Amino acid sequence: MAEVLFFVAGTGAIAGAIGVVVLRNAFYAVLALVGHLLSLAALFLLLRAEFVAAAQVVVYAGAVMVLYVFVVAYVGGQDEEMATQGSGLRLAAPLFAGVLLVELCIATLGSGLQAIDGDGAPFDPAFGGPGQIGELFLTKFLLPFEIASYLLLIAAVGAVILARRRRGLDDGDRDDDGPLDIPRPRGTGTMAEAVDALGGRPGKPKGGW
Amino acid sequence: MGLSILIWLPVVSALIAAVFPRELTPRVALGGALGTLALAIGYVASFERGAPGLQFLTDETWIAELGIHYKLGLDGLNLFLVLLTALLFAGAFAWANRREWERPKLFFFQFALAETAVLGAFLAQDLALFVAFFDLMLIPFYFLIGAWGGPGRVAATTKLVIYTLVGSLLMLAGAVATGVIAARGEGSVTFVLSELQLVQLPEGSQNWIFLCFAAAFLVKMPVFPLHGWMPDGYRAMPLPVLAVFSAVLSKVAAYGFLRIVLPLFPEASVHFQDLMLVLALLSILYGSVMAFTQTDARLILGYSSVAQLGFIVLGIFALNAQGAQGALLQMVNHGLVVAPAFFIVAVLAERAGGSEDIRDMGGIALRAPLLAAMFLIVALANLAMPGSANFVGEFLILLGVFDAKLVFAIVAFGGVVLASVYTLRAFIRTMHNRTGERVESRELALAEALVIVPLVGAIVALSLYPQLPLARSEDSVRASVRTAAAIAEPPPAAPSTPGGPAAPGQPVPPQGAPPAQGGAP
Amino acid sequence: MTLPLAAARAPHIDWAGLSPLVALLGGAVVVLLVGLLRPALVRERVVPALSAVSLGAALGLSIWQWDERKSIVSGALAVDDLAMVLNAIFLVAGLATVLLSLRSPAAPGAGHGEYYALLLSAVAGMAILVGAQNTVTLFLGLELLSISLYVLCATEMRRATSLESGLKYLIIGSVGSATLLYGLALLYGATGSTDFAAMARALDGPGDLVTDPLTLTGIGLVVTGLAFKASVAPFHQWTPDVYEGAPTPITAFMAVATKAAAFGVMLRLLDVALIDAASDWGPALAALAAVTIVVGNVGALTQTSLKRMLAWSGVAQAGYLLAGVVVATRLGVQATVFYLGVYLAMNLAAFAVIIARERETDRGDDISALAGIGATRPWLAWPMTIAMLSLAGIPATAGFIGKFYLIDAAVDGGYTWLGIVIVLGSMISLGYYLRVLAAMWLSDAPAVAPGTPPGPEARPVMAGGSPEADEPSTQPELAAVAIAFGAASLFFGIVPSPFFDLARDAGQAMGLL
Amino acid sequence: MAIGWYLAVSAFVFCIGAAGVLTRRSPLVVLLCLELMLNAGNLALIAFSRMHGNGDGQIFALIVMVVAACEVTVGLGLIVAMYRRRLPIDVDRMRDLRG
Amino acid sequence: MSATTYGWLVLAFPLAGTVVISLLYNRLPGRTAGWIGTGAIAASFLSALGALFMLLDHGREERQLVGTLYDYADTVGVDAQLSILIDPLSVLMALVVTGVSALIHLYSVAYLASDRGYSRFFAYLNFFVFSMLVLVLAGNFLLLIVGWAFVGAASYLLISFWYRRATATSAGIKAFVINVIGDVGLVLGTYFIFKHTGTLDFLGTFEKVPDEFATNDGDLVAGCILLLVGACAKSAQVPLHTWLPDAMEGPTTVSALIHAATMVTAGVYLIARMHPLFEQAPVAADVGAVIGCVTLILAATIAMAVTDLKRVIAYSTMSQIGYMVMGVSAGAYAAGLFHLMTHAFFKALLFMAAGSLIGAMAGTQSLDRMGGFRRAMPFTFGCFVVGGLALAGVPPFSGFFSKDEILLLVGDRGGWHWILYAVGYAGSLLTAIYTFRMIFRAFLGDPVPEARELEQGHVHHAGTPTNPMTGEEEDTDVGFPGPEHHIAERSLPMKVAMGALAVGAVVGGVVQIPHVTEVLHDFLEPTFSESELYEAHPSGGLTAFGLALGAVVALAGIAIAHRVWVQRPGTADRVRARLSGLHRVLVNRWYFDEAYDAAIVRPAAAVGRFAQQTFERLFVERTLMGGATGIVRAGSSAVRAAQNGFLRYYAALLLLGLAALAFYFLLAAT
Repeated sequence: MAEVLFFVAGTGAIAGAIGVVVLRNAFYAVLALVGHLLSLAALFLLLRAEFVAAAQVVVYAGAVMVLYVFVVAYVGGQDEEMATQGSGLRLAAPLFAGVLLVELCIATLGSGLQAIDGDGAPFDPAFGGPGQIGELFLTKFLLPFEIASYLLLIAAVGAVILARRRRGLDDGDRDDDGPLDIPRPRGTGTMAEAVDALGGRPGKPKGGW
Repeated sequence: MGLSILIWLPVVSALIAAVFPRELTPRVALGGALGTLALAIGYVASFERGAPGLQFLTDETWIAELGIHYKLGLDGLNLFLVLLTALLFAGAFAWANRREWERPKLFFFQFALAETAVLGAFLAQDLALFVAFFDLMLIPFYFLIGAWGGPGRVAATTKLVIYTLVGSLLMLAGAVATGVIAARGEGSVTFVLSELQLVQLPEGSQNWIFLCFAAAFLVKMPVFPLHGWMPDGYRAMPLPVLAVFSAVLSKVAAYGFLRIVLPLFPEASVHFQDLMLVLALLSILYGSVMAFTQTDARLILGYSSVAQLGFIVLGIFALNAQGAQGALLQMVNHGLVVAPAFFIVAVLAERAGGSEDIRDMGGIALRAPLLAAMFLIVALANLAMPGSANFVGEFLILLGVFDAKLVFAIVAFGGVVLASVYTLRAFIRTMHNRTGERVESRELALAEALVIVPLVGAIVALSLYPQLPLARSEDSVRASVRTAAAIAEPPPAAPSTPGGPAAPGQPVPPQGAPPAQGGAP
Repeated sequence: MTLPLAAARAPHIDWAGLSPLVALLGGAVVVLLVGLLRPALVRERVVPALSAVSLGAALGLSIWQWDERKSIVSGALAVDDLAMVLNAIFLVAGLATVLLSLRSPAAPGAGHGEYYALLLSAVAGMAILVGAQNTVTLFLGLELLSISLYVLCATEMRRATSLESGLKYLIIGSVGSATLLYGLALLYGATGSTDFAAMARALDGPGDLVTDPLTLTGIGLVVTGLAFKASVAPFHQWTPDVYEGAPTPITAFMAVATKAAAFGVMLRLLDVALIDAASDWGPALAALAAVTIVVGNVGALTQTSLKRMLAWSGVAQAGYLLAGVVVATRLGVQATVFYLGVYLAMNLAAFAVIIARERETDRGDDISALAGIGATRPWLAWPMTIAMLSLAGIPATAGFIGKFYLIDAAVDGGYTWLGIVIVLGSMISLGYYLRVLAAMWLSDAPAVAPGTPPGPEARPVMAGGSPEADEPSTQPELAAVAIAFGAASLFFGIVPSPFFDLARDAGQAMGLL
Repeated sequence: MAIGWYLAVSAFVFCIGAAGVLTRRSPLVVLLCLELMLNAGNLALIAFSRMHGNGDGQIFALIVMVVAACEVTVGLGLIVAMYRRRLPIDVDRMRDLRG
Repeated sequence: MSATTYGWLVLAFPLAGTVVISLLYNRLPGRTAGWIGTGAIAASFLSALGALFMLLDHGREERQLVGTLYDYADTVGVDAQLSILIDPLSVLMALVVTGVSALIHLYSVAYLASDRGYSRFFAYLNFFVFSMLVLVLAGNFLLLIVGWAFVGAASYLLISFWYRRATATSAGIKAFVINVIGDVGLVLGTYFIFKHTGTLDFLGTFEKVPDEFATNDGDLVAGCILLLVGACAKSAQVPLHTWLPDAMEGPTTVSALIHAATMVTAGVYLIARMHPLFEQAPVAADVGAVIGCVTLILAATIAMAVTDLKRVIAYSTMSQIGYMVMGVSAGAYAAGLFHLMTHAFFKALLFMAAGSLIGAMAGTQSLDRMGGFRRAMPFTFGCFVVGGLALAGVPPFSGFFSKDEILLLVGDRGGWHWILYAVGYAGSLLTAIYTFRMIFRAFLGDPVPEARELEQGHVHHAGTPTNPMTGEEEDTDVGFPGPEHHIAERSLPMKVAMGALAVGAVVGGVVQIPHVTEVLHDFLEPTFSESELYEAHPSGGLTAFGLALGAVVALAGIAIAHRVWVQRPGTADRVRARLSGLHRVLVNRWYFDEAYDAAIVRPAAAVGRFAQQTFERLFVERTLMGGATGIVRAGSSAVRAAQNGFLRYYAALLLLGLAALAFYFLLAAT
């Protein structure tokens, strides 16, 4: 049973990955990634990482991908002509990747660890459950947990800085393509602003803008 | 402590000079240089002849972690080189006082920094300290040439500094390796020469380290075929700078062989003896031939220096007391000769309508008997006329080589003959023959005479009494070459007494002369 | 369900040890909020002041935590002298960057609050990185500093190149992080733990784990990821482009701080967790070091953009530094730390001068911007001169001592040939350092007198100056930074002992012989 | 099912992602490929975590997700900013910086 | 005062004269400088006499005294001190040198009166005497070498005294360089000897020689031959003689002093001084003898052909020195030195007379332009004839005895020395011929315009002074022969000097007449005490035969000359026409200069040109420097090409590096 599921999920993951790389239209590429993530989640389940699998589906396949879709829509997912300059590179790329793959496989499969050939540690009901995760996050990995949250904040701020529009820099023609139009003092870097900006619906310039 | 004053006095006085108004700066800086000269003379006077080891020792720990000491000391090897340095820099400062320099404060600061670095290199008794001063020497010259030099100065100075620093950096690696490898045995790293001497490095490492040091020194001298930087550099340098550069810096390199290479890497010195002798011969012959074909007065002197330094290397790598002693004396002589020679070139150029090409000169002796006499003395000294101290130097050098490697000595004599040819050619083409059309002969001006005559006087004095430096340097020289000589030709059954008739060619047995670098035990 | 909860005991948190970090992160948040206020005075004066305060506070706290040797928050973070010395380096670099950014167009471009907040979090990320005791923290710290820097690089949005550098940095950087991550994963798989200590124990333990392909490949991937951050060839190529594109103050910050962080974590990871595999990674890193030295110096040789030149020279210096890591001895650690400190001083001095000239002339960071300043602006020329000589490793400058120390370590560690390579690199490097000296001292000032810069509209975007920052005389902070660090490079070249003490403490912090 | 297989899959994904970075010109897709590489890491972590039976790997994986999200956010922000400046959304045409 | 003190005085006076004159050169009115110089030398001569008497006070055994001033270079086994050796030989030399010099100074006082470099001349001349005395009084090898080189330098200065003449300066440099070659030989020879004896002191060396060296020891022979090289260079012996004829560029008095009386005889002195070495190395001695023999005949033949008055005398000098070298090398020490002394008298006299004659010719020296001066300048003529007779070796003039004694002792050695003996007499025949060729052509025959002018009582003056060699117009300032000319008939000092020398030339022989007087032989005996050759006493028969033969040969020569140039004036041209080939060879001095030019000078110049124009540029510049920098530049461009801005390339390189690294680590894994 597990074998079947593994093969299905595994092929799904690899297929999705390949799709991401080969599909010309960015939009399809995103969808391929979603598929990849879902099958990855399945693999996580097979590895008894229920919580991670769930997070994967919700956070990744959900939120992050939505962000992607928005941006693709905003920027326009026009088909990208494949590399012209680096045509030689396009041939070399699979080669490099292949070499790397071989090396990694040798590393993992040629390893002396017996466990790799085994099915893993003996069964433990709590393993991979929210309880264990939560405990680890509150005890051993408390600091990483906090830092991670801070990291999210910084990322948001960064996104705001980058995506926010400034007078004199942006060209005016896309100024009023947003129905939402919330007057706001200049430079208030809030998450909402960031989301708007990413969503391509920036606040209309008022006052300081 | 005292020696530190000697070293740092020039740069300090230059800094003081910088606070004076522009027009006074040169005078004050000159004062500093003269003060240094006075100090140096004082040291020579109070130097205790025959006393073992270093005198006026200064030994502070500089960087404990690296075992680097700020250790200074005088002995027979560097005594007169220090005096020479102080003397020539004083002369150069005086010469520089003859004309206006733009940005004089900077100029004299750099010039003084150069003197400090050179003195430091001569006095340093710690390998790392020596390397530091040795590399530092070049920086002020980079600016002096580049900012105040003649046409093509920037290119010339870059070429010069890079080319010469290449060697120096190799030496840095070699020095570090010396310290570390020496420490392998008993733990703590040290770079103090006297302590390094006690450890014999394995021959394998000795060889490559030797090559690093040789590269540094041979380039700095320069020795054929590593003189590529020399022509452009000499052409571009401002004259007082050129005088000291040619007279003193090359000596630091030669001195380095005696102070560091021979004592620390004796096996390697013997191993590479033939190579070095061949290089020396080549530079003697090549330099002489080139000097004979040049018409630019500076380059004639430049290539003649190449030849002279060839003799010095020859003496050093005879690897016996005579050769080294002669080489040491010859260092002083060459410095004393070449500096006034460059000043005379300047004087001649002023009388030949600014041209330094000997084809534009001629007949200048006409109304300048004093100038002619000075030039004649310098020229005769330069061709090592018997009766000059230069001859004594060459006599000892060639005697040393004669005992070590007969063939090299015989070939080297060819250089002696060639020297007379190119030197007299230069003298006649400038002072004698028909007057050049743009030449108007003038006697030495007072300011010029005040610089040149004392220097020539020094030449004459040394020629009358070469024993003065020889007697003081003998012990140190013997100590410096002892190990190498012992390896080069194992001591005979009957140990010979130093100075005795049987001494030539044979190394003094260890119990002979006291250790030179021993420091105060 | 109750069982694990019952088992969960909140770890003891050593607030003292954590205090520098808290100061930084808290400072970042405060700066962010204050940045929201409207008045220009607040945004242009108070915000930088606050960031400076928080950096200073963190510095003070780090010094307060001196000679502590503990790992805090359930072994996530180490508080020892190595971490503290490196913290000091980051914080000093941060302070300098704050000063350099005062009139930079980058700060208003990003909104002042955000700009300084990102700067602070970058510093925090570095502190976490070098303190990290387990791979998770390590990875997070790395990302924290990277992401902040990605954004900071792009903040000077007037310039397309700024954005370009940001994106290039982000993409290549992410490849690097992914590689690092995979390597960490493999190591985790091999050793079954994320703690450095536990990893070391596992490798030391029974079985030939040290020579297991899994372990070694993991090490290879990890080394790649870190070497990337340290811009070691052949993973260096982002460096020149990003350095040139980024706002110059940020370039300065990256040049000194990022490098220090990368080498700090290398020391900790390689010389603690993976020390038993030293015989394997040693030669590889040595080879990388040699390549890096050659490539860096050779690349810098013909540059006319000072930022690019310093970027390449930074690559070369990374090679020198790597030599200290390779030997995996205490001497090596000390030499590396020492040189990192030296490197901070000389680079900041140089960058301060470059920034000053960027704003005074219309030549941007081109070398011609320095023409003849020896006569016109001695107070900028001297620090630059000292910095260049120090980078070239001329005696009487800190650079000489640092290089001496590194070669010492290399020879002592049995890598004599690497010492020779360092020397050869220095020879090549003279080629471009001397060019700068020549431009400053040996060539005359250009026709356009640098006292009177043309108006902002006449200025090309490259120059990136903003009108209000144009009067040369009104940039005391730049001159101050330049002179301060130039003086430092000179002082520690003559009296290096205090630095040596720091380095020794840092070296003893790690259990090396 | 042996852990080795999962590792093989993750290796595959990692290399595919790398190949994508080398081949694709649209920064958007390049970001996707980076996601792939990170996820490969995640899979490896989870697999090892299962192998050793301790949770560290899963924690690491979660952290990696956060990091991935952050990188994506900033990356997309950069792309948007460039788009606003009418700069080409194409890594091959970002060549002002070189030499 | 002791003998050595006198010795130091001998040195001190000329030196003082040099210093005083050169310091006050522009404050000395009129002829003061000349008088100072002459006085200094005269004083020096008196001191030499003092030394002589002091020496004679000592017993025969203690007649070798060493006086040391201070350690000159006493280090690392070298024991060079500033010491002089006073013994009969050095005293004799000192007497000859100072005596002749004093007279020549006196002559010069008047002769150079109008030269603008008057005081410079006397400074040089005094310096030369000083150097020469250092040479002869030196107590060790180093000091000997010093004197050896000093006289070379002084002769250089005096040869190119008229430094506006390119001919003069080039002659000077030629002389100097060849002398330096001699110095080199001397130094190397010293090394060979010092290597064994370990001392530079003469007496110390001579003591050690017998025990240190076997007869004909390799090193010793080499050393002696090298000493001979020195001697040849200084004494203008074949093959290092080419400088001497050119040296006639100098003022005539210089030729008289340096290139006739004193310096050129230094080689003879050297061999005599080194006789213990040479007697230990007979091979070297024989070489010396042969060289002398070759030289005497070669020079004599050339003297037959050249027409420049001074050069004829110069070649005769070479030839005479050939006799001396042959003599001292063959062991005829006293005889050689005897000839040295007499030669100094009559050769100086000849030069002075020639100078006076040249003065009358307003600088012209070519015999072809002279003639019939007998009536115009009787005194000069008289002196010339006296000198000529002495040179030709006509009894009872001094030259007759000295030359015959040399040949006598050489012949007495027997064996192959008979060849030298024969050649010697052939040479004396030629000597007589060319000497009187000069006299007849210059003084007899019908007077040339200059002579007539002089008979009207007015010395000829050239309108525009020209260089007699090249004919180019003089650059008339310092450094050219002054505008006026002086002849003996008109100036007392010249007359006195020439008169004194004439007396010497006539009666000089009395000090050493076979079986009559042995003054010189006995006096020199202490120096040569340990030499067995010295005591050789040839049989009376041989002596008588030699004297007779000498007289006959000399007179025959004179007769031939008279017949050819006086009775049948055309004969010379006919002979020349018949032997044109030989004549060309002789006029071209056996092509020595050409040979050296082709063998040494040209190749050296070519090498120099190659080094400067090709080698320096191609090797030193391009290869050594360009090569290194080129590699670096190439690398630089390569690296910058790789930095092409393509993001994906960067990523590719990154992955490549990663793959390589991983590969290495996989290899490292078991």
